[in-house]
Amino acid sequence: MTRGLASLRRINPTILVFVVLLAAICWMSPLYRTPAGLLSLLQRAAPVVILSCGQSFVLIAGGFDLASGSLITLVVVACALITGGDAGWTWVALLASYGIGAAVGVVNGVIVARGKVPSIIATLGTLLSVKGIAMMWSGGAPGGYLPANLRFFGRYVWRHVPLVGRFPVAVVVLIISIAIMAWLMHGTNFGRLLLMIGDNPRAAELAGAPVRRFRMLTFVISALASVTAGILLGGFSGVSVDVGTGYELQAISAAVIGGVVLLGGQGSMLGAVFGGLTLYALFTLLNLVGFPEPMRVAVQGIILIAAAALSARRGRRI
Amino acid sequence: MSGAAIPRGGLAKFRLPLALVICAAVVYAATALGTAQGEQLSWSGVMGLLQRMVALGIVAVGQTLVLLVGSIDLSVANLISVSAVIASHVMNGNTDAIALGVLAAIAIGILVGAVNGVLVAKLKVSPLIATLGVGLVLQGVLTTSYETLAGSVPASFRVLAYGRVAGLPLAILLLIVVVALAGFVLARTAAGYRLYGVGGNVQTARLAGIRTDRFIIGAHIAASVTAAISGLYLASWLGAGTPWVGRDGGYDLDSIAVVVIGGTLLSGGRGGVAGTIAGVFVFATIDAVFNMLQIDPFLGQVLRGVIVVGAVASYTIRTKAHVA
Amino acid sequence: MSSMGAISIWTTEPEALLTMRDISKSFLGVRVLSHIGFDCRAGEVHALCGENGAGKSTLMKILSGAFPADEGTIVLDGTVRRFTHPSQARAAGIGIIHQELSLLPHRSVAENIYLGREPSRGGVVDRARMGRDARRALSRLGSTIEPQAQTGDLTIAEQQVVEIAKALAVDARVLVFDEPTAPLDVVESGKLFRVIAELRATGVAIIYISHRMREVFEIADRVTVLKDGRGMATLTAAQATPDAVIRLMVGRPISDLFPPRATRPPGAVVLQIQDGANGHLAGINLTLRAGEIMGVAGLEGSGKMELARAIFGDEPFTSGEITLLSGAAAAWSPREAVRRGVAFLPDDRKSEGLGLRQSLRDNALVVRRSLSRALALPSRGNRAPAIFDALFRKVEMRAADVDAPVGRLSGGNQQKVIVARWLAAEPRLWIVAEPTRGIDVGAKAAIYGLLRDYAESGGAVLMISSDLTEIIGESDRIAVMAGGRIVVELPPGASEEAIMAHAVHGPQVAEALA
Amino acid sequence: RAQTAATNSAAVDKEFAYEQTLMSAKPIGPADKPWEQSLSTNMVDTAKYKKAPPYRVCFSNASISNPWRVVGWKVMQAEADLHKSEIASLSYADAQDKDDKQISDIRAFVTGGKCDVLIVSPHTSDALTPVVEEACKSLPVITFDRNVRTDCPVTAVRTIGGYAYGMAGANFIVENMPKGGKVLMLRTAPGIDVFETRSDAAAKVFKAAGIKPIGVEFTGADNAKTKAVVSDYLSRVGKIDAVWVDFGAMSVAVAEAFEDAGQDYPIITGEDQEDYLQKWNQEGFKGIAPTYPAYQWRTALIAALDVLQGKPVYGPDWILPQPLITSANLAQYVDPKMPPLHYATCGCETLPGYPERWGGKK
Ligand SMILES: Nc1ncnc2c1ncn2[C@@H]1O[C@H](COP(=O)(O)OP(=O)(O)OP(=O)(O)O)[C@@H](O)[C@H]1O
Ligand SMILES: Nc1ncnc2c1ncn2[C@@H]1O[C@H](COP(=O)(O)OP(=O)(O)OP(=O)(O)O)[C@@H](O)[C@H]1O
Ligand SMILES: [Mg+2]
Ligand SMILES: [Mg+2]
Repeated sequence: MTRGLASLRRINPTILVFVVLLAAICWMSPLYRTPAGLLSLLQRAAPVVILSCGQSFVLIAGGFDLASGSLITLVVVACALITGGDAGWTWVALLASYGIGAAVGVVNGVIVARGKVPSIIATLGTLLSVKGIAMMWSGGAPGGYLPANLRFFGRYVWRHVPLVGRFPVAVVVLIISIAIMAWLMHGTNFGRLLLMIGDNPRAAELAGAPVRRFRMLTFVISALASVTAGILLGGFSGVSVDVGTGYELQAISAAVIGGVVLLGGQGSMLGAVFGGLTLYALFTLLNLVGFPEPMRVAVQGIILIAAAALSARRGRRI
Repeated sequence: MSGAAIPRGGLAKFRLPLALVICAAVVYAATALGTAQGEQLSWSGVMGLLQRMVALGIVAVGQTLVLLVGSIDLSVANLISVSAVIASHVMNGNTDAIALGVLAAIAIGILVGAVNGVLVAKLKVSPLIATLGVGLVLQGVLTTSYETLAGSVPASFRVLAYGRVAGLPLAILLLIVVVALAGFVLARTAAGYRLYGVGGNVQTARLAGIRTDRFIIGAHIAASVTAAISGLYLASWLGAGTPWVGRDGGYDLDSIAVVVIGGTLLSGGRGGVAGTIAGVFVFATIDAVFNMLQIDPFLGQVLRGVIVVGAVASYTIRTKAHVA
Repeated sequence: MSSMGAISIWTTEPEALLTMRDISKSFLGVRVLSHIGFDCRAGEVHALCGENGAGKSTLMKILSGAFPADEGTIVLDGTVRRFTHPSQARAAGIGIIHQELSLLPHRSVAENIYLGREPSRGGVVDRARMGRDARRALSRLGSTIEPQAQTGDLTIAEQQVVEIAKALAVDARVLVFDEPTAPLDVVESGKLFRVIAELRATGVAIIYISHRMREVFEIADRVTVLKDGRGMATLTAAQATPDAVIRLMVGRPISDLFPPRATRPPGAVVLQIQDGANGHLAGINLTLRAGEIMGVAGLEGSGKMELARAIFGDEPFTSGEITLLSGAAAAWSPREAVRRGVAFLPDDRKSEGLGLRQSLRDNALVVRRSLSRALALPSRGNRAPAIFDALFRKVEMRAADVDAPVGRLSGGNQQKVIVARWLAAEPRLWIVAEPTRGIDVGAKAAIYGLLRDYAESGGAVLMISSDLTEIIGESDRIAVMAGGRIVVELPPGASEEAIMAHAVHGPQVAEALA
Repeated sequence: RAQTAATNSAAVDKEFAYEQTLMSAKPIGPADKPWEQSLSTNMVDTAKYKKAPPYRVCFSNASISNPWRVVGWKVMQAEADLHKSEIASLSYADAQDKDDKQISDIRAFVTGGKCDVLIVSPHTSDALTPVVEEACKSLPVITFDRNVRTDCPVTAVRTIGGYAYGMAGANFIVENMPKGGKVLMLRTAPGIDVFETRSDAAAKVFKAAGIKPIGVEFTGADNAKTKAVVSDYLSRVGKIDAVWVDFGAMSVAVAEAFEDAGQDYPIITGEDQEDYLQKWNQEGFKGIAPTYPAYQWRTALIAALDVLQGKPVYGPDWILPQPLITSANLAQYVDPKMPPLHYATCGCETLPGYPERWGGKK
């Protein structure tokens, strides 16, 4: 009986919050009461959710990745410059983007794991540098459009799909990304060891875990997630120089709302996913009720604190 | 029970800050001479360089205190804006209202610091999230109400930023006072010793009979007050507060970066204001040197990132422990 | 809560300085102390005994104000006290040395000793006085640790001395020692006992907790035994025979703490070191064969922990030759060592052994996971529960919930989780550092048995320990270290005096003695 | 970034009327060089600044953190290339959107004594006022884009203003929208002076026409957010007839939101950013582009050189014309060879390095 209660308590409260928010959204707007409407919500939430999952790897292993927003900008700029609107170059641009992402992740990882620079500072540095590189490369204003087949992932919606009507491509990308990351976190030794590493890196090291390599990999995963989010965002909204601005804090916020504990050792992909969804649903709801924009920022702040206070209460029951 | 570890020399604490300052100063001087801008080494050139430190320096001192106690404050940037806006609103060009404006700004600082502190110490909210959240709330409230809060500081208040005493800008004196005060408290008083204790290990400090929450809250209040002072200084320097002055200035992440560059541990319990001020000096010289060398601003941004990482890595790379 | 009513019911015995009555405490709904009572007189050494997790530390934490009791009263000097903060207990004259080290590594020794009550004038610390007083407090313990030294640079034993000095610097009327000697060697322990004797003579009430039974019988005037959060009995020194105490603690007598020595002759060479040296060690020559348990004794600072870390690759040898299972072991790291079949039981289990927030399961599986492919998950499937059952039965672990965080376990059970972790990896060479530090007598016997079984099944054990009893009782050979060198190798059953002579006097004198 | 929003409504009305007349006024100056034109006829004498070339020009810039400023900075550099013989150096300081850094930058220029003239593009008007006054004491100063609250600069280069910008789009909507149509107003962020005046003007026009916008939303000029907001409105109200934006960077995202919803384009106002002009040209929806011309970056440098040569310049305000792009003259501005974030009123077509310098294809 106590076990039953315990597992009930273990249900992530974020899911409940999300369900409540979603109910409110559906109540406010008829659009979201249809499957197509919900899917379009998912489409727009996809970048934040993917970022939140990627960020959670870093957070769970005890670090932070502040460079993800800049990396999104760099990816969009890179895609625009490489393709120059030419659909033939799309695959090259995609490959290059993931290459750039991997490189940024490795740099972050090496600075943190080998250089032992605290990740807040290390990724603050890469945030500046990556953004600077994006600006230098584009001269401050990227030339060129994103070709339609590149924007396909973030923008295209299949119409006349049985049962749901419209089905955004981004949702498929989202599901695949979540599946991969959830498997990495919960279905592999790698993911299980990350929790131990985040909790006590020294103990993990003395138990033979490749602490530095795994920590480095978390930054690579986060960076690759940022690239994916960048491709979706660029696809959804086109080229601009500040696409990624602020996404790093959104990703961290989403993860925290989902119960991932800063400084490591605790968290799950389920939480990260619902944290991202909750954050986006909140934005949508505030949009719908016509809450004045600046106050939405304030509400986001309050929600964030409340979520963290709640998970602190739960966490204290060690 | 024998054994003796190497005692810490009294000056060892200052070795890192001193090295940073000397390096930065040499680079500055070399650039000035190398680009034939020797005037930048004149008294007013150097004072101009030092004045670049004031706004960031004051708030970084407060950030040092919260980092030492094992917390962090991301709300300072928005609080700087709030303080600057409130001060110029209350003063509204009126010399008689200066005292009131200063008081209002400091009072808001105390209030915000107390909220941060209570969230962190009592509600156990992760300090990053707590102060990020409070910062967002401040930003939202400020932007919403900015139009009703317009105002400007009177000319007499601008003396704070532009006035001089015996050739030394008042603003630099203000920075010196803040640094000296914090340095004295940390290095000489029981409160300072306990602050290090709380930052080093809360449980240890508590078991040693220290009221730990009071120190955490106190450090947050101190940090917020320095942010408020920084806001006042900026209001004086700029003539009026704007709701973006803090955020655009990047005082949140910059203040953390300079503290860490100055050798204070992010996890708390070790460091001090001497290092912080050295870090601020490094940042000020970066700006000045990039200007002198006419570095492309985007390249400057890249280099700034590299310098931040490189400066911290130069002394963390030899440590054996894992960091996160 | 019930304290006010309790005054009239419980009249304190006249000679008791401190009385704890009817103390109960639960964590997360689990009751760990249930109506415990005991008293302590001025000038008495009162020992608390009990298995790991019996509740000794919890009881003392309540006494020292670290957390409040759910029920019960503390009567000090005839007044009922209720402490909600350690500062109150301290003000009432209660000093404590906690079981876990609680020092600030980045602060100086003096700053640690006076943390929270720095001598100051108008808020400004009198640093000169602090340094002087710290030096005096340390020298009282026979220590020459420099008050200005950075605490993190000290050895664990030195830190423990600082910890003791920290407690002694309070003018305490009741002084609690929660396993003070765990990281200390015999010489240092002896110095501590002299201080305790002095304190007792001046009328301080001393509560003493230790799993080293010999110490308890040596210094205690009375012994109170706890079991599963209940008080079993309080015995006078005369009543407290080892058998009686152990029977109360464990519920059964423990006839032989140590299993019989190796029955078979040692097998193939597992580890061979020739002229191994690094910053802490010099001229290390050592051969270890399958089936052997080699004990390494030495005072703190003798290099015995450094030897363990060098072999495990944590701070590898920088010169010399090290051969493990007939392969050279150069450019060695812990991961490499683990891969090659070396296990390591660290001496500081909290900071180097466990992820306290992770479950028992995850902590026990960490080595297997480290050794398996990163993208596989070997603990999946039907075998998993069986593995745990087998492992935890082997280490006599009674904890039920393998999904509970390991931080909730008592120290002894935590140690068993680490042991289980390595058993699961089936290592060839096992380096164990202080394997029974802070572990109760029942669990000790279990761990000794485990190590011997492991050796008998063909493993090799290098056992580093400050506990001479276990060195003598468990080892097949004994290496004694001093000054970063192995000064002598002694046969099994060597006397404590012989070991100490080499450990204390170092190579030259020991040879002269021989 | 901003002066405090004008609160005095009589003053607002006056400025509104003034800008309205300026929009239809004919500028003086060469017709093919709008950057040398002016709507103010007043000249200032600069004989006292006259110097022999070559000149050391110093430029304190608020930042180059958005495409408009990037385009403008390239325009200024290209203009400088035209005057290689007169300009010894163009020293640049970028304040990265920090007022306090810009103050220090200006002071360093003044202290350094290596400037013959100082051009300032202030980040915040109030904040930069005292330091500009300080600088005026030692050398001639030109401001442009935003200005400062002092008369001491030799001239302040500016365009007509935010009211003119805001009313142009709103007037177009009023004239072209079917009666009873629904207007959505999209704004960048509150509290920023130039955006405030634009939306004040539009709101005034709508009010006069009896139109009540269905909503006013802030999007932070973020494309993703703009699209989401517009989509949400479409789902809520079904059909929207016109979208007014205070900043043209959002316009294409607005158009895409309609595309993605499978609806016809409404009237979409924009700016002279190429992506909008190209989309407008391609899709043929009803559009209009008030501008904030980037050619003022040329004007500032031209004014600086004029001052050093002792030529009189328009002042104390040099009011540049503010072209309005309509479907009638769209062809003159749209250029598919230019990148999407280029600004068509750069006045850079004849400058060295065009179009590659601005990322365009030959
Ligand atoms: N039993 C306990 N174990 C661990 N931590 C505790 C315990 N009791 C309280 N704490 C935490 O330790 C922190 C210190 O609180 P405590 O009451 O000891 O002193 P304080 O709050 O600093 O004093 P004050 O509130 O009077 O300023 C609190 O945040 C509290 O949540
Ligand atoms: N903070 C805590 N939260 C939850 N459970 C706890 C906590 N502290 C102790 N316990 C539990 O209380 C029980 C008593 O622990 P305690 O540390 O008092 O034992 P002990 O007798 O000191 O054991 P040892 O000899 O190993 O030190 C154990 O079962 C332990 O798991
Ligand atoms: Mg309290
Ligand atoms: Mg204990």
